[in-house]
Amino acid sequence: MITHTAMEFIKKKLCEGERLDDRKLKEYREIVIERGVGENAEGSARVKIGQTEVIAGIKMQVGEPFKDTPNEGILITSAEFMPFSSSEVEPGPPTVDEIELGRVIDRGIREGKVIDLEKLCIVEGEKVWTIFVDIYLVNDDGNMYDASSLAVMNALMDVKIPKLDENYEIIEGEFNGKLPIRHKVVSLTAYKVGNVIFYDPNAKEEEVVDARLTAGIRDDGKIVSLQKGMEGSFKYDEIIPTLRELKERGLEFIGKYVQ
Amino acid sequence: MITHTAMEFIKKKLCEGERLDDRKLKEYREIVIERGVGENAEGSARVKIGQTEVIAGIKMQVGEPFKDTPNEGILITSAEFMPFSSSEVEPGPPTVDEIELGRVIDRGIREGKVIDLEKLCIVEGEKVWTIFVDIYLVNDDGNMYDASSLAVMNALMDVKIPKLDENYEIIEGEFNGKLPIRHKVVSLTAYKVGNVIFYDPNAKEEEVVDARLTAGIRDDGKIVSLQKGMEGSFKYDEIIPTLRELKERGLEFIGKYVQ
Amino acid sequence: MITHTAMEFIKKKLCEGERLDDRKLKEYREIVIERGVGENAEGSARVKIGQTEVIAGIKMQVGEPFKDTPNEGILITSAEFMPFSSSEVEPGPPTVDEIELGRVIDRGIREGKVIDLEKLCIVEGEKVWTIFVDIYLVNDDGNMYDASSLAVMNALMDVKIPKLDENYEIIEGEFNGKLPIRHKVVSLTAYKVGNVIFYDPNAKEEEVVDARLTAGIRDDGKIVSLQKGMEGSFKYDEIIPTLRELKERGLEFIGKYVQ
Amino acid sequence: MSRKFIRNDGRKPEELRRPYKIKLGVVPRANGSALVQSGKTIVMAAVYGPKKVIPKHLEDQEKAILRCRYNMITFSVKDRKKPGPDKRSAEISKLIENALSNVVMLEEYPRTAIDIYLEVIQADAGTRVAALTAASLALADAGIAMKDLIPSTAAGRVNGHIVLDLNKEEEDVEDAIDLPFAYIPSTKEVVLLQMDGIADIEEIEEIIEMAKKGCDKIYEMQIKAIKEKYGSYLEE
Amino acid sequence: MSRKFIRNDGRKPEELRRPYKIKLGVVPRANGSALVQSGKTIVMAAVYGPKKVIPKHLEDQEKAILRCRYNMITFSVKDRKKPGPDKRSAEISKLIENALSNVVMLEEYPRTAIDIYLEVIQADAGTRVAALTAASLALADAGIAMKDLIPSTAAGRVNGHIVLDLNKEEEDVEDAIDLPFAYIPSTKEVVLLQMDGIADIEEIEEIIEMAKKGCDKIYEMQIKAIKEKYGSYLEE
Amino acid sequence: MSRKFIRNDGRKPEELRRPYKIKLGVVPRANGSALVQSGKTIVMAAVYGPKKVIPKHLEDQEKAILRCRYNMITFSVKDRKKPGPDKRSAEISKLIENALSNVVMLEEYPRTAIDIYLEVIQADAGTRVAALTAASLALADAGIAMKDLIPSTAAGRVNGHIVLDLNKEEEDVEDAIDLPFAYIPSTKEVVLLQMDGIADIEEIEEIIEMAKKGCDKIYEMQIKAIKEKYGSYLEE
Repeated sequence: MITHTAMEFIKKKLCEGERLDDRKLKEYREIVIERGVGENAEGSARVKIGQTEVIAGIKMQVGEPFKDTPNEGILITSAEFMPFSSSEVEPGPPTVDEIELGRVIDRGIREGKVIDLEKLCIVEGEKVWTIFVDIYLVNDDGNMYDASSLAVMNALMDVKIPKLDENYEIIEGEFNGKLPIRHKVVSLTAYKVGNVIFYDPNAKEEEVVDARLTAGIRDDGKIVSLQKGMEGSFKYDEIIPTLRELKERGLEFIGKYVQ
Repeated sequence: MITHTAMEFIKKKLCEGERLDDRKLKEYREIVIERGVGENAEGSARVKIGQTEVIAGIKMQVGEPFKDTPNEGILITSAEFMPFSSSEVEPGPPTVDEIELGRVIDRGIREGKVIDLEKLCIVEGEKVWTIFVDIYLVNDDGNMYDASSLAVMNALMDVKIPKLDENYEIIEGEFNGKLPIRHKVVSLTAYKVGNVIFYDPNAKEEEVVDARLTAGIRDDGKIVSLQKGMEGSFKYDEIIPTLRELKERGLEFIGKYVQ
Repeated sequence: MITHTAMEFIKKKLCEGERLDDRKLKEYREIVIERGVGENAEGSARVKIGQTEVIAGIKMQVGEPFKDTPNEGILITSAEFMPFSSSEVEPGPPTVDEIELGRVIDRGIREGKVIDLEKLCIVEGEKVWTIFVDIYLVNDDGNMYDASSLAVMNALMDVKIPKLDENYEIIEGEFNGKLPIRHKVVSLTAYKVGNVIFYDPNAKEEEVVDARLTAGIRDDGKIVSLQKGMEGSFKYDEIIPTLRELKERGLEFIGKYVQ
Repeated sequence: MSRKFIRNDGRKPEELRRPYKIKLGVVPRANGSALVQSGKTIVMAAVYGPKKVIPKHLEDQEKAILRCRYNMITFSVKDRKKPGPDKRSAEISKLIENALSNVVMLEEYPRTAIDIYLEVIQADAGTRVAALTAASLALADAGIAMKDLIPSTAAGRVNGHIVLDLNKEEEDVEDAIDLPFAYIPSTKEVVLLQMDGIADIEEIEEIIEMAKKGCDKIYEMQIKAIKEKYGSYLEE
Repeated sequence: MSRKFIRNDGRKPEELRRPYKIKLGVVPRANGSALVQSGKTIVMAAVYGPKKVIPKHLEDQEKAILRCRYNMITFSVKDRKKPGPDKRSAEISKLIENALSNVVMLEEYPRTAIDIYLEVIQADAGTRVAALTAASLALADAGIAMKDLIPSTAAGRVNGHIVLDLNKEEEDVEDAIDLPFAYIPSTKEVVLLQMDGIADIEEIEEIIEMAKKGCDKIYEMQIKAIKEKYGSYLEE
Repeated sequence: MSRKFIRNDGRKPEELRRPYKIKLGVVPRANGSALVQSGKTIVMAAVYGPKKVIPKHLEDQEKAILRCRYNMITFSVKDRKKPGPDKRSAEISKLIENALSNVVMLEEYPRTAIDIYLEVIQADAGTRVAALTAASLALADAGIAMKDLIPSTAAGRVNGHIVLDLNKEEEDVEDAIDLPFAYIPSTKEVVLLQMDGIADIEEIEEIIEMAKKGCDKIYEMQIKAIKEKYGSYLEE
């Protein structure tokens, strides 16, 4: 939490196109990606954007399919803010902010048909792979949506599928190839304060943001999910230009950070 | 919530045999019954008594029987006060008032052997129908017990049993007759304030009530459940005369409102 | 809860080697053991140490084994402080104090290999006995750990295993022998206040205790579990002498109270 | 209906179960406590209070708040009861609380809470009536001002016979009626009344009468237990 | 894309479902309430407040706190919904709360709470947009000061056609796009925007335009409903 | 017992795992933080406080309240851990809290709370001792007044050999003994002591000695880490 005066100052600066750390409005902080950060996960990745740190891990289990999709694997995405990620977080059941983050990232992956879930069917109607995607916010210095999206996409690409024995039990230490990734998707976010649209706020800047617009961008340039978040609004005429920018940035990020 | 003075006034009036809306002590407000109010329910009904509104819906699912009744369907009744039904309700897990309402209505249906549960066995010991009876209090203007009972009985009579395919999955839009209703039961309630016994209080009158006595009355004149509710008491000698009145009223209501 | 002055007084007395009830520092109050106190449990026992009362009950159910131990029965131990056991207890989900008690007693039984769990396999990989050990603190006058341990060990020895029919359902009132008890274990506790180590505090003495050390002692003189509890500490050099004392006392108690 | 009918446990129709026992002071830490055993049903009750209300906003300026919690221990029943509250125990807790609020002189203890905890140690039918019987004794044992004690028992119909204080085997008979009942002897106020089963009003009349007589016997035992512990306590 | 395309329920692409109904005052106990029906989707909204904040530490000295709770009743959907909140309803509640906070003049009611409860009675797609439409009406019906009403609906793509206000059958079509949308007519501020499905930006542009036109129609109906009940209310 | 015994990962009996790493300041938002890695076990600790106590009634007029929360992330273990607290993590949280309360000078911070969050990032046995080791470092990093640091590790017996700092494979060996241990070097107070497995007292004596020596090594690393970051901090 910062003081009211500090907030007014940051807001004024942003509205004048200036930032605390002298970045340009549309400039990201340094992004560092590291895969394979969890020995016991099937796949994992750490993403740092400036001092914001997110880790994502993928666990795979053999489970039963849903009745209406008997030949498809199951994707379950959750997000948790580690209680030390900022002074505002308390341990406890998922808050609506954690739920929203998990659901927005999930929609990008799911709607963008990132994973060929049919290839994760083991025995039709009986056994399929369940993919647990777990996102942890380790240190919150703003823009956790973009960091989470990059972490999840990298963790998915890091996955080695466990080998199964004849009873469909996992054989420790043996693997059976990678996840059937059909598309890469990143969800990127535009932030609005006053009349200014900018990217990648740090924690202090995020406190003065009115609204955010997150779009899932697929490697073929399609938009696969949208979410206007936070209390404020975007003007009707701002939506499409913002999406064009997000798309361009998304394709750039896929090229740079999801290989 | 009403003021202490208002409560005293209402109580005094009732003890003198008079009511806020000029009804007689044993007179009900207008009762309106409507069936088929939920397209996605197997059966449903809305009951209004004055401004009190209750909706009840029945969902049927194929499930496993209890071990001790392998050839019987299962009945599960719950009641929820919609959080807008009055200013006293808060969203959250079921309160004891919701639990008591659900359990009292359930006992009337269950003990009165309203449904022939054996006819809801599909494969003995393996598959039976589970009947979920859900009661929602929409607007609380008093006497929710009677409204709920009428709503549930009407919803049960509205049920069309879904048809099953050879894998015991429900076939959308095809039906297989009505529920095997053996008896009609209504649970009606006598209210006591001071030395006066009366019926169908509105919300304001209900605030001054000392005790209620709810009886499940079956179409053959049998009493199938009893519940003395609220903090106060009935005199020992009042019980049987009150039951006689409730029975008479119950048979009248079955004739009028449960057809 | 007692006053600060009273606490200082009790502490001073203990540090001088004296106790409220004139016992010696290492002397227990009277211990009374009673088995078979729960008609509907497979085994049960009541233990009183002075005014501290604990009851333990064993329920057995047919369940599925864990995947990694397909031919072993399952042991589940829980402890609950009855809400009337002291003025500090509130009804609600298990507190950390209840959890710790349950887990410490469980470790003594489990690590001491008290029960031959392989003999509780019914059909390998499919059906095994699940043993629920439930500990209830009825009246808390101190030293609940020792009382709980004695109650559980006695309850286990009281068990009559239910007979099963051909469908692996329990036949009421018929039995199939006792639990396969390989060893007897009691968990006993040394308490420390200031520089004094003593045993079996009553509730008032327990309020001034700094730390406790509980050891599971097996009938062959082995130590099978340790737990330093409470905020304070034991000196490094006190540990082994204390364990020797606990072992001696444990073997004595097994002889006297677990037959 | 013949009074010669002998029940599964050898009782006459109008007899309470054997043993029917009352014990006071069974939980030394509590302000008051009691145990009631009826046949194989055993319930303990204990009282804490009057005490400070936490959180404070629940305080009532004019009287004590009465809070009652009925619970069955896991091994009190044949099929292990999962720990923690369920809908049945929530309803029973409320019904017992309602009944007791008719006799406890709450206005004597403004801005306080009185907590009554009821633990079913062994269940063989009739646990709620045993709990209520034990509860008013525990309150008396705690020295809480009361207008009267509340005796409680059930009556019903088993195989066509009207009987008192059904055990589980009787309760499970096809077409049985079970009617838990409690009243305040000094005022004839009925403070607990429920019923399961299919009955004519005439039968209910008979059953209630039977239940009332049972309560009168229990009331005597309650008074005796209090007298034995406190001497002239109730006679002042 | 041909405008001649006829939809599964006989609608034209740019048509709202039939019936599209608005009703005020459907929950007499509440301070304000409204029902919105779009085809088979039915949502009720009701408002309590401005009222005291409990617990007090949630109070805001400068404005009212707005709390929104979206819920589906168990039999609103084909597969019985388990009672109680889930992640989806938590998210939707928050999105609707966010949208409404743009129009409710919260600073008029410092140190109070305004609670908005939304109950989905019947679900056939589009429940969140119906809920938001009903919510602003319920607030108006409660006499809460607002800058404007919020109309809300979805638009999308079904079998290659851009359409308004999808029903469930349309939403379930392979490759469908669904875009829930709400904006404030007087300021053109977009306060709800989500999308599922795979779209080009050009398609999104068309879909948003369609959604906006739908909102304009709904806005007229909202105004009419308020006028019918309150006469000159909105014209001052 | 031969000291020549070589362990599954090539260590000597009295060796800590490799790498054994300590890093301070790993959570920039926190007031203090530390990471401890022992072989494949990785734990992060971070501290917030001293800070206001909410709710206020938990406040202690005379000292700070210390609250500790140990948690394993879902993918820290082979079988995905269900999110949220369980009995094991509740017990460990309490044990670590107990241990720390011996060194944190709580009376320096009356009416405040100090929160310590421990997250197991990767688990390969010995997570509680790594967590405790990290916790006292995070407290020091936060500038909280302390009497001493607490080093913690486990020792035990594997295939008849007394060894330090067991990994999971060792812990899972039939008849293994595992003894988590922590003490305050300056006072020789044992503040964490548990044991699983079947042992003679003589063996326990040997194991505790081994654990103590391991703690002494860790203590040196703790001091070094603090010195590297804060220079003369500990020497004043």
